[in-house]
Amino acid sequence: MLKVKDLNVHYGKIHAIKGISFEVNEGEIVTLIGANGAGKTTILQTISGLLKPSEGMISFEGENLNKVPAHQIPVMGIAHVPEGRRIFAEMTVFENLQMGAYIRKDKDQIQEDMEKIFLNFPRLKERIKQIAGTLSGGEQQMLAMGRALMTRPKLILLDEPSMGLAPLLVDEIFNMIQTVNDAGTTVLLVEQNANKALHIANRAYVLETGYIKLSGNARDLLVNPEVQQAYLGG
Amino acid sequence: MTVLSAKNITMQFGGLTAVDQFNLELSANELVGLIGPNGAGKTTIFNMLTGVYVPTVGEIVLNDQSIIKKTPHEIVKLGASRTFQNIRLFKDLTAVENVKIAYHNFIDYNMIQGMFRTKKFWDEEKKAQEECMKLLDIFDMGEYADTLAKNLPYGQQRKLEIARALASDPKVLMLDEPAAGMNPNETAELMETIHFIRNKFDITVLLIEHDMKLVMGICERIIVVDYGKTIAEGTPDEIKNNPDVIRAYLGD
Amino acid sequence: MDHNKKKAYLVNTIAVVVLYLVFFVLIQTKTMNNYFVGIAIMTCIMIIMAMSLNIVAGFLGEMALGHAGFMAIGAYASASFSMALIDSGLPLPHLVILILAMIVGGIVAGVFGFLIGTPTLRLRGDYLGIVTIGFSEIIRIFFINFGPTGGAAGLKGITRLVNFHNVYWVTIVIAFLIFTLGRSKQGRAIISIREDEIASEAAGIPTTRYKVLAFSLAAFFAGVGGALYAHYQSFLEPSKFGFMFSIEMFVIVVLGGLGSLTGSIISAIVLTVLPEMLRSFAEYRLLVYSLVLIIMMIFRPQGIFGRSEFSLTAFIESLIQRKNIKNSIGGGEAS
Amino acid sequence: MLFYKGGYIVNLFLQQLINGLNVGSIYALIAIGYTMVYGIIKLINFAHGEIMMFGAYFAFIAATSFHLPVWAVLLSSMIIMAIIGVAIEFIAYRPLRNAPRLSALITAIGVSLFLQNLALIIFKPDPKVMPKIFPETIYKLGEIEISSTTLITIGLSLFFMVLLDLYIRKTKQGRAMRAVSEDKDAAILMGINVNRTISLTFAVGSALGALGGVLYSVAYIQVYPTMGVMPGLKAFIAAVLGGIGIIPGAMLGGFIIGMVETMTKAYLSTTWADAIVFAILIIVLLFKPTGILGKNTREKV
Amino acid sequence: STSGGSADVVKLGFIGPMTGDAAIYGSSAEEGAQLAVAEINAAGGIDGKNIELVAYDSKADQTEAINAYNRLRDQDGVVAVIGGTLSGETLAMKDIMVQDNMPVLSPTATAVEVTQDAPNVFRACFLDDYQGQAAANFAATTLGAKTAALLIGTGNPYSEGVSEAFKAAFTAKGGTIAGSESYGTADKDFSAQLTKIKEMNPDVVFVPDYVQTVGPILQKAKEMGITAKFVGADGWDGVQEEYADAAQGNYFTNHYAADSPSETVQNFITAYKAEYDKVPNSFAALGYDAVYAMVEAITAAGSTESADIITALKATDHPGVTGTLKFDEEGNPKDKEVTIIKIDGGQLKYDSTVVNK
Ligand SMILES: Nc1ncnc2c1ncn2[C@@H]1O[C@H](COP(=O)(O)OP(=O)(O)OP(=O)(O)O)[C@@H](O)[C@H]1O
Ligand SMILES: Nc1ncnc2c1ncn2[C@@H]1O[C@H](COP(=O)(O)OP(=O)(O)OP(=O)(O)O)[C@@H](O)[C@H]1O
Ligand SMILES: [Mg+2]
Ligand SMILES: [Mg+2]
Repeated sequence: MLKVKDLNVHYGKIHAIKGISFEVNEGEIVTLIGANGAGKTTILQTISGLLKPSEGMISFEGENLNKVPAHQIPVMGIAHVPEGRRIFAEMTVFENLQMGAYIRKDKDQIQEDMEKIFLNFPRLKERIKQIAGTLSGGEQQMLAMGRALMTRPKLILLDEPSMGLAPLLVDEIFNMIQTVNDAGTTVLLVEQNANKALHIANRAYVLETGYIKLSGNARDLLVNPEVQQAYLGG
Repeated sequence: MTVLSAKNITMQFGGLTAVDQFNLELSANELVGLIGPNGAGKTTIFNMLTGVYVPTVGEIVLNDQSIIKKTPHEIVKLGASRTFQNIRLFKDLTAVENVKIAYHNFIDYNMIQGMFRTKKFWDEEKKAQEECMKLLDIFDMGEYADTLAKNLPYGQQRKLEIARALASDPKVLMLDEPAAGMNPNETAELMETIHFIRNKFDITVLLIEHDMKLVMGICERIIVVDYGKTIAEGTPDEIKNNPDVIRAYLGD
Repeated sequence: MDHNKKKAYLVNTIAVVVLYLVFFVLIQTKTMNNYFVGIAIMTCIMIIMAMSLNIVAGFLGEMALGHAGFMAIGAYASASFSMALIDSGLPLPHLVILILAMIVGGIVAGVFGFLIGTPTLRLRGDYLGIVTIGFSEIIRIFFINFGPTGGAAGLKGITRLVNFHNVYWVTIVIAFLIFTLGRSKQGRAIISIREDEIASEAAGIPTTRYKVLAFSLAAFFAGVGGALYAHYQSFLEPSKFGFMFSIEMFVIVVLGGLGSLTGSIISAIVLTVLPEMLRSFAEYRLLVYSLVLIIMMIFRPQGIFGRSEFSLTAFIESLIQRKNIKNSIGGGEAS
Repeated sequence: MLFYKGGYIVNLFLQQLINGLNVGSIYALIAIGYTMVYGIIKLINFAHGEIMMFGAYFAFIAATSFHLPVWAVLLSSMIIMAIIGVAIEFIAYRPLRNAPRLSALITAIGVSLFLQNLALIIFKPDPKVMPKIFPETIYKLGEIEISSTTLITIGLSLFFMVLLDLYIRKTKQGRAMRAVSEDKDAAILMGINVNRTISLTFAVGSALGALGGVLYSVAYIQVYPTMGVMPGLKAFIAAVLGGIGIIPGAMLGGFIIGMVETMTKAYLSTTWADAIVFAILIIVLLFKPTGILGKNTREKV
Repeated sequence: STSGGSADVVKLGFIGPMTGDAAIYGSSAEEGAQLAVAEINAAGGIDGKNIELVAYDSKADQTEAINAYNRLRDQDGVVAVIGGTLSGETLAMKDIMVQDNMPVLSPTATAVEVTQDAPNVFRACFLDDYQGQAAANFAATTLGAKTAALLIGTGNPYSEGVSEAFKAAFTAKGGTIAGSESYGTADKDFSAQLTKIKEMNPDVVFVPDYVQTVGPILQKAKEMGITAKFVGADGWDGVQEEYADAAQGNYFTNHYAADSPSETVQNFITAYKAEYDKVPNSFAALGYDAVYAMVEAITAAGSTESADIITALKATDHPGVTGTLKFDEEGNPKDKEVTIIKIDGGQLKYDSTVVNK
């Protein structure tokens, strides 16, 4: 479904991604794990067109994404829950969800989808009229997820969705990721919480400062001593 | 001996009661955890304790002095300092400068002496530099002293923020999710550091954290809040097995 | 003072003295005629204005668009003072009168900076910007309507006390003081507010006090600049101190790099000399000037020096090093 | 006698009220352009006053050289300025989109100076006299007189303001503008074409600025290169007073500034009128630091 | 001081605002001056040497004016200066000009102090008070006005100065000032002031300002149905062009009458129209006369030395467009006649002549 080949990304002179190739197949949950600054966010931003690769190719369902303008990428079915949530802080919770449906024209189903999201995140329904910027960190994370799901994506990119969440919610978020995936959405998940991520993922790639260091079946990586030592706290 | 106490503090935003008659008592040299679901009001409690928000009602006493309506910098001077949930460093200044700014109150020369570069200026600046470097060294950050804060790796940024909070020589240190965004190894290291500074500086630490390994690992006492109210308080073991806490926060 | 600092002080002192001697010789030999001397004097005054504005705009990071107002206060106050002093017949040397006038201009402007800053500095960003425009316009309208200083027709008969020699040294002293301010405990506190006001409070900095301090200091030095201006022009018109003049100073600061004093100096020189060089373009002059402005900003958005300072010692060292490298390469070839 | 005197005072006041509405509605139109551009790229578009000036010049040319009918004069000037506005954004502001905010401000000042001096060279400094493009009648309401030009000015301004407000609140593009103004990257992730949205904002803002320019030049009968400076500054103040970035705020601010200006001239002092306008602005901001309609959103820490 | 330029040109300097709000004054005066230069050169220049007018923009800014002047003197080596155009900029340059003993003839700076204690500084226009007095006499005597309202541009020394004199002379003649209203330099909205003036219902309204301000005022006044006669000063020159209707039947004081049979006047108007395709205003006329007078003085002096030119200027007796230009000891025009002009059917009609004694 998603193919990344020889990807190189620069920030000015900083060479952040140094030739990375990987792929995500339809229906999978794939996770990218790696330390701070490894380049996980950079990869996701390049896929969703916020950054331009200096070299390499990204294709989605056979179409070359390099040539697609960034704002068309959601239309193709890729949604991105960015690091730091990036909700529209001055809009209400409701308006944020509405923005998620910006590219959609099917009015009735928009309403339906919104109800579904409220079912998963009742907290959002409680705060539907609150200005999003005043939500607590965890609430904002839910909103960002909800907003992305409103685009009805085929592939959803998640950048550290469990960051700053209470344990209960972390579980919920991971359940939710599973639910979303079960409903047919492919997931590319970036996580610090490698343990949890590896538990729900099919496959994983381990990143280190711009390179893919390891890759393979998530279950195998969970027991890989190298991974355990570096990312799972021994 | 009580260092910091809050009595019935309440914070309302419009119709929303974020913190509801919350009580707190911190003794000297304690290491206390403040946990609770997202949006429970933990950060808001910090904001009240440090003067960012003035409680709608309630009383806060720090070292036998009421700090209601005191500005944040006055509260710092009285001995409470903090870090932020979303790192707030002085991004375009170097690490050591970040610390020196918080060391401000211990540098003793006036503006005229500074502008005309009197001997006092040189002496005081030298002292400040040495003291701040000492602090950085405690966090193993000496090598980063002249690196701009924004160029530091994430984990180092979190540590720098703690070093900066320590530079004002607090009696109470409040840390808001110090391990957020850190990987397990970094978190483990941070736990040691927190322990170490508590003992070395003989201070009280109050910390908010969602990483249960950290909280359960180092806190002597844990307060759990939900909807702005305390729902449980006790040792890590007590909290771990408290059904209310499990239901509201920990999950199984 | 460590060794490097000592060296830097020495190098800079030598440079300043040498530069002065060069000007001195040029002026004495009339190689530099009064036209150029006039431009040099105005450049020095604009350097002072830009550096002082940099305290608020660069160090404190606030958009202050009313610097001309403080300059006007300093100019009018110092001129009224020196006129009264000279009228009183006290036999004071001109230099003493000028110094006293600068102090008066600076203090009066500084007091106004304090009075205006205290209530308004709780505003942020553009809101503060517009309020500073407002105050400086009110100041200008005041002088238009204020009879004792000549109203709209202007204040005439100010004794010309400024020449290149005194304005040069005043500029150097002010440059030194603002530079040292930026690198002192007070300067650091001000800069920390620019970086993050909430964090600054949380680090124990009384932010309100330092904001007002920065504002008053900037106004003080602007007042000194105004005093120099008054005693160079010998005539003051309120219309000079309009909104566009404030903007002009602001442009200089941003173009030089917010927070960079050497940037302010270079930029003040460029933007004062450039329009003069363009004089023969007649009506196309401002067109060219504005294009230059746009292009410079597009290609150097962070200003000439960004936030950093030009360092003479580092520059010289890099020159020497390059020479050494060349030498060693040359040596390599020879052997 | 006493009664008559009272009526006279009331009439005078009403007359001044209409004068104030007239200026105010023009300030409001221009202020909208400032506020829209500010809202979306956080730039004080200093060149907006010059957009207004060029709009007036184009209308002048359309009316005197091409003898177009009124609607065509207005429309052509608005369309041309919309295009020019978009071009300015593209050439001068877009390269600085990710630069420090103040750099873009300086560029805007440069563009403003450039346009002003360009007009000076093309059109010469002599003020041109704007023909009366609206049919001229004077209506009498008792003792109060209103000219059709005044009515049309107020009417057109209000019409376009209401239209714009509906557009921003009710349409998808309107919501897209708000999203872009808050977070460009997040807007892209929602599938919004950010560049096009910004261009659209400049087009709409510039067209309204041009309309303001035409109405201004009809009301004060002159067109000249520096005509944008003062109304530009006043409209900017209006936008800030109302809460910059907020469209209803700009309208409110425009009317308030127009009214305050007229009333101080009428009842307090003409020499101090501008000073009083500024003083009121300052006082309002001291109590409402983000303008009258500005939300006092404290940063959440 | 410096003697002028290369052997075959004599350089004159010109200073005035050519950009910014006041651009029209500087450029008009410069146009008049350039026209005179062209005519003089066509007629053989000064003893066969061409004259060149080096013109610099002052932006109506005192610093710019000083820089421009310094440059004219040091870089261009002009022998004399026509300028400045505005009082403020001229006053700013005055001290240095006096120090240099530069021959200076300002076409249009009306402030009293311009020529005071400055033996080398002359001017071609009359002083503010001179005109104000003439206008008041005219209003009180010829128009028989008993009450007058004033509309004054504050921040504009010209408008303020003329008004002041009008006020004094009008009351001295037994008239009453019904009230005075004012506006700022950049104001374009006069409705508030005019609404008040309408309620005062005076016999005359005195508005001494320039065309671009006066035009809209007259227009608005007409729209508002104000019936009082409006009277103005030389700044009105040109008002008949664009504001014929609004200005119909009103009066102003001027330097000359466009319908004067005088050949000088007619030649100037024709030549100016031919060159610039518009009617001249008073700034253009004064700029024109100033150059002629200065060139006459240089020719008479037979030298480009400052002292000689100044001596010759003192003896000037030039029959110009704006009347006969002679200077008193101060350097101000002596016994200049004030012409009263009536605007009638888009034309400026000679009405009467006033000489203040
Ligand atoms: N805007 C930027 N400018 C310059 N360098 C950047 C920028 N953003 C990221 N980098 C650099 O690129 C590298 C990869 O960063 P990235 O944010 O992709 O890491 P990450 O794996 O997502 O880390 P984290 O876990 O902290 O989110 C880092 O070295 C970082 O310093
Ligand atoms: N300035 C504000 N205006 C309105 N509501 C606010 C404001 N600040 C906080 N809140 C609300 O108060 C509640 C408590 O927020 P707070 O930030 O204290 O939560 P928290 O316990 O720190 O959560 P987290 O663990 O997610 O950071 C939340 O529901 C939040 O939406
Ligand atoms: Mg990341
Ligand atoms: Mg929190």
